[in-house]
Amino acid sequence: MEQTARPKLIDENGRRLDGRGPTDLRPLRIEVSVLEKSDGSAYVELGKTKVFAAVYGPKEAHPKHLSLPDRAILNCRYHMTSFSTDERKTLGMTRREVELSKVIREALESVVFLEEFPRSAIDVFIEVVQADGGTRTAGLTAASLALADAGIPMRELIAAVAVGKVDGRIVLDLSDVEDKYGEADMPVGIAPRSNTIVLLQLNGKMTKDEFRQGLMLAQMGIQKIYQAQCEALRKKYESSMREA
Amino acid sequence: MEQTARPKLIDENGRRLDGRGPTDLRPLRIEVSVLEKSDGSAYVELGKTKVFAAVYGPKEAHPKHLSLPDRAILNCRYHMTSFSTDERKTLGMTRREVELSKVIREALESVVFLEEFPRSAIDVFIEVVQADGGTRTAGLTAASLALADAGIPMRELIAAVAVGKVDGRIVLDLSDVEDKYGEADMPVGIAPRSNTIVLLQLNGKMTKDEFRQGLMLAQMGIQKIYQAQCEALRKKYESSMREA
Amino acid sequence: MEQTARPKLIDENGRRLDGRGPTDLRPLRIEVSVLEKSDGSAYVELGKTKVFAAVYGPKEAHPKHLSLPDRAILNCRYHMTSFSTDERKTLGMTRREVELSKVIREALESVVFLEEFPRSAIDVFIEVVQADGGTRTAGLTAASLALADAGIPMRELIAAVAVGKVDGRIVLDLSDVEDKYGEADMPVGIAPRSNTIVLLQLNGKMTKDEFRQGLMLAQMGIQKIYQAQCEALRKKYESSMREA
Amino acid sequence: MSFIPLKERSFAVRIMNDKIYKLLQQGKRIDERSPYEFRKITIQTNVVEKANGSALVSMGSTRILTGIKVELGTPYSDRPNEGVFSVNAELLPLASKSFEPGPPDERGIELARVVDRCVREGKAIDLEKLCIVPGKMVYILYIDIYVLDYDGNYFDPSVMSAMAALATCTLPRYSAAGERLEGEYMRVPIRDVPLSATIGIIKDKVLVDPCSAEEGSLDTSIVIGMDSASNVVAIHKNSPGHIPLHLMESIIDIAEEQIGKMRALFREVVGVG
Amino acid sequence: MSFIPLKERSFAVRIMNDKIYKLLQQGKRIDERSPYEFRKITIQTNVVEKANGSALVSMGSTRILTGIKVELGTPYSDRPNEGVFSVNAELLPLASKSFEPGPPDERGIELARVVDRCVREGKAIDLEKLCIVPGKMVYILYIDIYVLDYDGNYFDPSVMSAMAALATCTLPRYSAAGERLEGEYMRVPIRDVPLSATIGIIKDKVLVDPCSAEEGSLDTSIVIGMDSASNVVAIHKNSPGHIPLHLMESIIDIAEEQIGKMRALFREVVGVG
Amino acid sequence: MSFIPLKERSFAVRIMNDKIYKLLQQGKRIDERSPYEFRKITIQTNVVEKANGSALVSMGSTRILTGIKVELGTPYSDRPNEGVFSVNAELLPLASKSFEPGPPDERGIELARVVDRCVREGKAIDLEKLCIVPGKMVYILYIDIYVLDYDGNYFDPSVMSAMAALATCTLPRYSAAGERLEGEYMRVPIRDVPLSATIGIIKDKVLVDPCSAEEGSLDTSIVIGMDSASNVVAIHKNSPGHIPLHLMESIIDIAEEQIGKMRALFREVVGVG
Repeated sequence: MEQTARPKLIDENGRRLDGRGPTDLRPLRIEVSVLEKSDGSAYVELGKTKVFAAVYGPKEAHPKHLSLPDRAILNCRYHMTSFSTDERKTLGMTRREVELSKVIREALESVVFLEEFPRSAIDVFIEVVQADGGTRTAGLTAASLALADAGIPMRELIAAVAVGKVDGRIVLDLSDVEDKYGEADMPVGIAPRSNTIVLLQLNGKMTKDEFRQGLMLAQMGIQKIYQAQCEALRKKYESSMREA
Repeated sequence: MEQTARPKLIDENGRRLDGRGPTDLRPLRIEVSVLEKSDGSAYVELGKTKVFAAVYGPKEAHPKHLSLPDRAILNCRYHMTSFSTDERKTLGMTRREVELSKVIREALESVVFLEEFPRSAIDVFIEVVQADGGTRTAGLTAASLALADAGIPMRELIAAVAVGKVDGRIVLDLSDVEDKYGEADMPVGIAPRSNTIVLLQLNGKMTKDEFRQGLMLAQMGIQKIYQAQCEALRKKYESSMREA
Repeated sequence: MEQTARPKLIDENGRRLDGRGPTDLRPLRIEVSVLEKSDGSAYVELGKTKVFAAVYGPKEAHPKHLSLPDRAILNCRYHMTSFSTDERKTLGMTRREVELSKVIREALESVVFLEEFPRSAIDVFIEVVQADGGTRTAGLTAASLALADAGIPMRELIAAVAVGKVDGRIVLDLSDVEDKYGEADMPVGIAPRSNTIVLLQLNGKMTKDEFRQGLMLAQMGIQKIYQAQCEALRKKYESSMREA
Repeated sequence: MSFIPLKERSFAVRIMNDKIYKLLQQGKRIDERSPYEFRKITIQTNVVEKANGSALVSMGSTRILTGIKVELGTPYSDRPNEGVFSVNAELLPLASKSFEPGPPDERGIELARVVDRCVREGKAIDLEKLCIVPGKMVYILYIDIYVLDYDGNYFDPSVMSAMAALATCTLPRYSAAGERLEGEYMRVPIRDVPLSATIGIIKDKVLVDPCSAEEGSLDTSIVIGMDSASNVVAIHKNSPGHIPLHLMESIIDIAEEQIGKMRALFREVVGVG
Repeated sequence: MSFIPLKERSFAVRIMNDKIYKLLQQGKRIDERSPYEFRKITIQTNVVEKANGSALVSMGSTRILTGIKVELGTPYSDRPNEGVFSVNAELLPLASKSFEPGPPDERGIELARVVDRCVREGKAIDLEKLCIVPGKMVYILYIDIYVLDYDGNYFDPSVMSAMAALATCTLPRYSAAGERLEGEYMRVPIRDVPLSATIGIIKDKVLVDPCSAEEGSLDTSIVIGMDSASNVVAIHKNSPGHIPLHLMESIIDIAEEQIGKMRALFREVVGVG
Repeated sequence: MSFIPLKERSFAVRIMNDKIYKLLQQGKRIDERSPYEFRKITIQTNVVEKANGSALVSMGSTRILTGIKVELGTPYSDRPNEGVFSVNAELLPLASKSFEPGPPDERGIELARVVDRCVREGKAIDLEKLCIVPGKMVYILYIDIYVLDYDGNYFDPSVMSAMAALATCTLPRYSAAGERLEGEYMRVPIRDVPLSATIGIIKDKVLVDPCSAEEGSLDTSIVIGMDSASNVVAIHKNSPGHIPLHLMESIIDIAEEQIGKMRALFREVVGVG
């Protein structure tokens, strides 16, 4: 890797490198029931970011001494393929993947009715096939759908997106290069019906005012993602209706 | 390590580097009950290849959730000492050792009456003291004897040997240098009484016809090894008779 | 690191590098009940050597198949912070730390009434904050106090110190530089009331006579440490009396 | 240590075994295939832009994603004129409830090594063309295989997916002095396209490409790898059980026929083979 | 894989939850603090002579020891003019019965990464001044954090302890040619002192610096890192549960106020900040 | 973390304990040895041709195989004129039902470190003669010990087997410029042959070389290493329990006597010592 000059990320017309305006999402594709063998699954593509999620359970918790008498445990693994990133990722879990598994698991825990399945386990697996920014939020969006697809009872869905500060502007849905050379990256996961935050992180520097702007922009993006989620679920139920 | 010129492996008279003809086994030595503390053990020496096997069990399976309600589990570890090979082998299990543990375990499973010991475990340990070609087949030969020595009920013994293609000829019982510079190495494990294959691998290139020849040659070699196995068991029972 | 000339460790007046005579201990500080959340704890400072010990238990043994039907198990971990030594210590347990965990655990086992807590576990954690020689003996001294502080019934306390051979002389309480450049290091752990050895190692070369001298010198040092231990416990009980 | 994995042996399983065998005797299978008919194969290449090469191969519901990343490095000292490749495989826990998260277990290692054997012994890559500066600088190809969805037989689609990713893999070019030639790219030099066929055996019957419902009922199974000249380049008996010696020749013949059909399909989609 | 840790949900716990919430409604807490009042903080620096820098920080009964070891190494190829630092954290089993011996679990990794984020994004260190020979030789700072005693909220005292150790850390000096200047030392060049405040949320109530008795009763909690200009430099929601969107602004305001008070204290003891 | 291994404490064991102690009071042992009599020792060298040196040592039914592999490498920077050796030990699961497969546990690590201590502190090897190019190129000796069969006391035969493998180990020769001298070989330069004696203690009684039936009944035990001049070079109390201080001198005397007898035997078979 050579030392790279920091590219100009937003041009004089307010266009980003990929032609988007500051408040545009990248092209979004959402599908559910994409994997045969899992109890529920989903695929989320946001620009070049491509993520699968699969759910197994509720099932017997294993080993038993980790099971809980009053509710299910929720296991979550966020993982990236070795070729998903510019530089080859080492096999095995990086510290970043461990952290993201935790924050995603905690976001999901907030909306699943775990109390309905004492002593059981629900496994959520997220696989990032290509990472071009916003993988944790795409992963959370997909995982929430996979849980719904598996028929796990939930208070509500979660939709998530990253916002950030790039060339001094608050923008929606950072790409990898914007994350790398931008000033701040803020992934946000929201439960839209209750209007509550279930995942929130910030990496970078923002004034309090920029933070407030960013949070508002995230809510806007999340509305769009949430609609796409609902649409994907509706399509699936219609097609399964048709089959029946 | 420098780049080495490929040696001539078979001379104009059809003699191999160690003086053998194409269908000759190396000097073979087989002993059973060679280790004091195990329930059964065996030692197999084939030329410079030297292998111990030991069996513990049937015994309580551990941890319990891996035990099976209707039969014993069979555990198997194929392992090499660090000084068994030309280059020092790293401590810990290599991927090759993991693979060979699996194929040997599966071969042994085929002949042991596991159903007679539900919820139990039988452990098979193979230690390669020196590796000069044919260690997995020598290990399987030794492990099968160690099981018999431990009094574990078996449908029949297993005998195993490698054949291969060297300087264009199909030969029996490859040495390390023949494996390294030859065209193909094919380890074969056979249950001689039922005339069935329990282990079969091929690494290299053979025509279909060469494959057929190789398999026939392996059967021939295996007959000799099987007789030596029976002889070793007979000797042991005679000596234990004499003691009693 | 450059090649270092071996320093002169004892001067013509019999003074050591830090001004001590051969039979002097370094300044000693002992405190008990220093950590809030453990069931018992202690801190030992001997010169620049600084060690914490904490005890949890008796508690349920985990996993259960490691528990013993007739007594408690005692777990022990001797661990050093990465910045405790001159060169940064790697994170994770070194082979040295594994060995010292074992010898300290075995010393402690000798004096704890484990039979009083069948099927339970007692955990002892030793953390070396700074290592300037004699960390295993300081750790054992602290661990023994932490057990007492936790109210675990013991036959008696253990006190420990290292002796060694430096510039041809038998000296008490080796510092790091004396251990590194000296001829021998001998850590000794003694149960003073029964006058028995519970930990003994030697690293280096001593004649039989020097060994005998060293063992006597260790007993002398241990008497002082033992008194400081008793004093620390007395202070703690007095202060808890006063509070009550 | 290798140990027997849990496998259902209930009454229901035995009924399934009987059914599968009876169908086979009539030349039929539970999913309406004939015994020597592999499932529908789809091959998509260049599915991951950040990889130098990639392919997604489905064989029925079994789906394999392979990606290749290229780095530069030094050659092995005993092969100073050759590039290097290494194969890794992960049985993702997304793909089956029988796969666990964590480092590859013996099945993942076995899969990687069988694919490696096919590629290496089948002389798929002209490794000498992957040498940039002899003894100093060569291409290193990391071929990483992920099982995304598992409905039996991950061997054959994995070999195929590795080959499809290799055949479409793009490398940055370097001068003989080891300087990067900006904007110039080359393909991985492919010499042959080895493929594999997995054969299942039940008593005296043989079938190809077992799905997971069938795998539980097989007596045993074996993977056969062949190059384009129908040389056998890899064999790997991959489960416990006996193969009657007299069946081996027909097993090889069946594998040859299957691989021929797969090769035609591969050539059609990928353009080589 | 991340999994839900055991957490008591007994009847006794529910009583505690009620009590804590009722007290909060009256502006009180179980340890007699007010909602926006952190526990007593003590900062000791240079506590480990063998470390280049070290600090022991207590926040109530929670005690954090940070030590820094300095080595020389090569810079990252994309940042040839900058020194390097890495943060590690261990939740020592001495500190709590809920901490296990062994390599850091997800909580230890999370702690290290949150501290790293505060230091890095808060631009605490002038990394260019840690470069000795560009592209060749830079200082590498290993910032290792040990939780010695754990009574809740290890984030804020860890950030503070890392900053105190950094601000008092001593480096051997080198010439521009990379030669050791015997007997010469320099300080780590500090540009800013980012600090953090952990905020707990129960229903519509908010409190700062939860102790461990409170942690079990929180709906959720969040760590906010800020630099000396009150820029937000790190956010990390660190437990399950919901934060009503309308609370976020006041959470940031409360964090700003707390961090301001902590900064005054830090400056008083350490002399910078 | 070190934890108490399972150890039988049944009624049968207590009867055995009594029996062993009563026999000892009469100067006898369960296997008909006298208290200060080690078991039959056999030493075979050069048992593994692919190793540079190797030895198989039996002490009764306990059997230890040591092999040495030699590589070239750089010396430690603080000892630029010395070769390097490292000792590893594995308690193979073949050897005893109490040994598990996997990386060495604390017993394997302890064994390796005790052998290392005897060899290093006993100055067994003239490390300066293992330097080829000062500061640049030295011999590195990997001394790897495998316990093949375990009937108690693996320490003494392991030290002996390491020394026998070292004393018969062959090294390829190099010129002072670091060039391989084809066909020329040299021996590892042996300066001394440290050996060890393991002493078991039951109440006021002492025995040497405990077999595994005795090990379970010992109060404690200790390994003493000595060089040829009867200097103590290593001590390692290796199990829980008390040693009355007044017994220590006689323990050292007994060890000296045993090691003397072992040394005579070693010299007879190996030719040095």
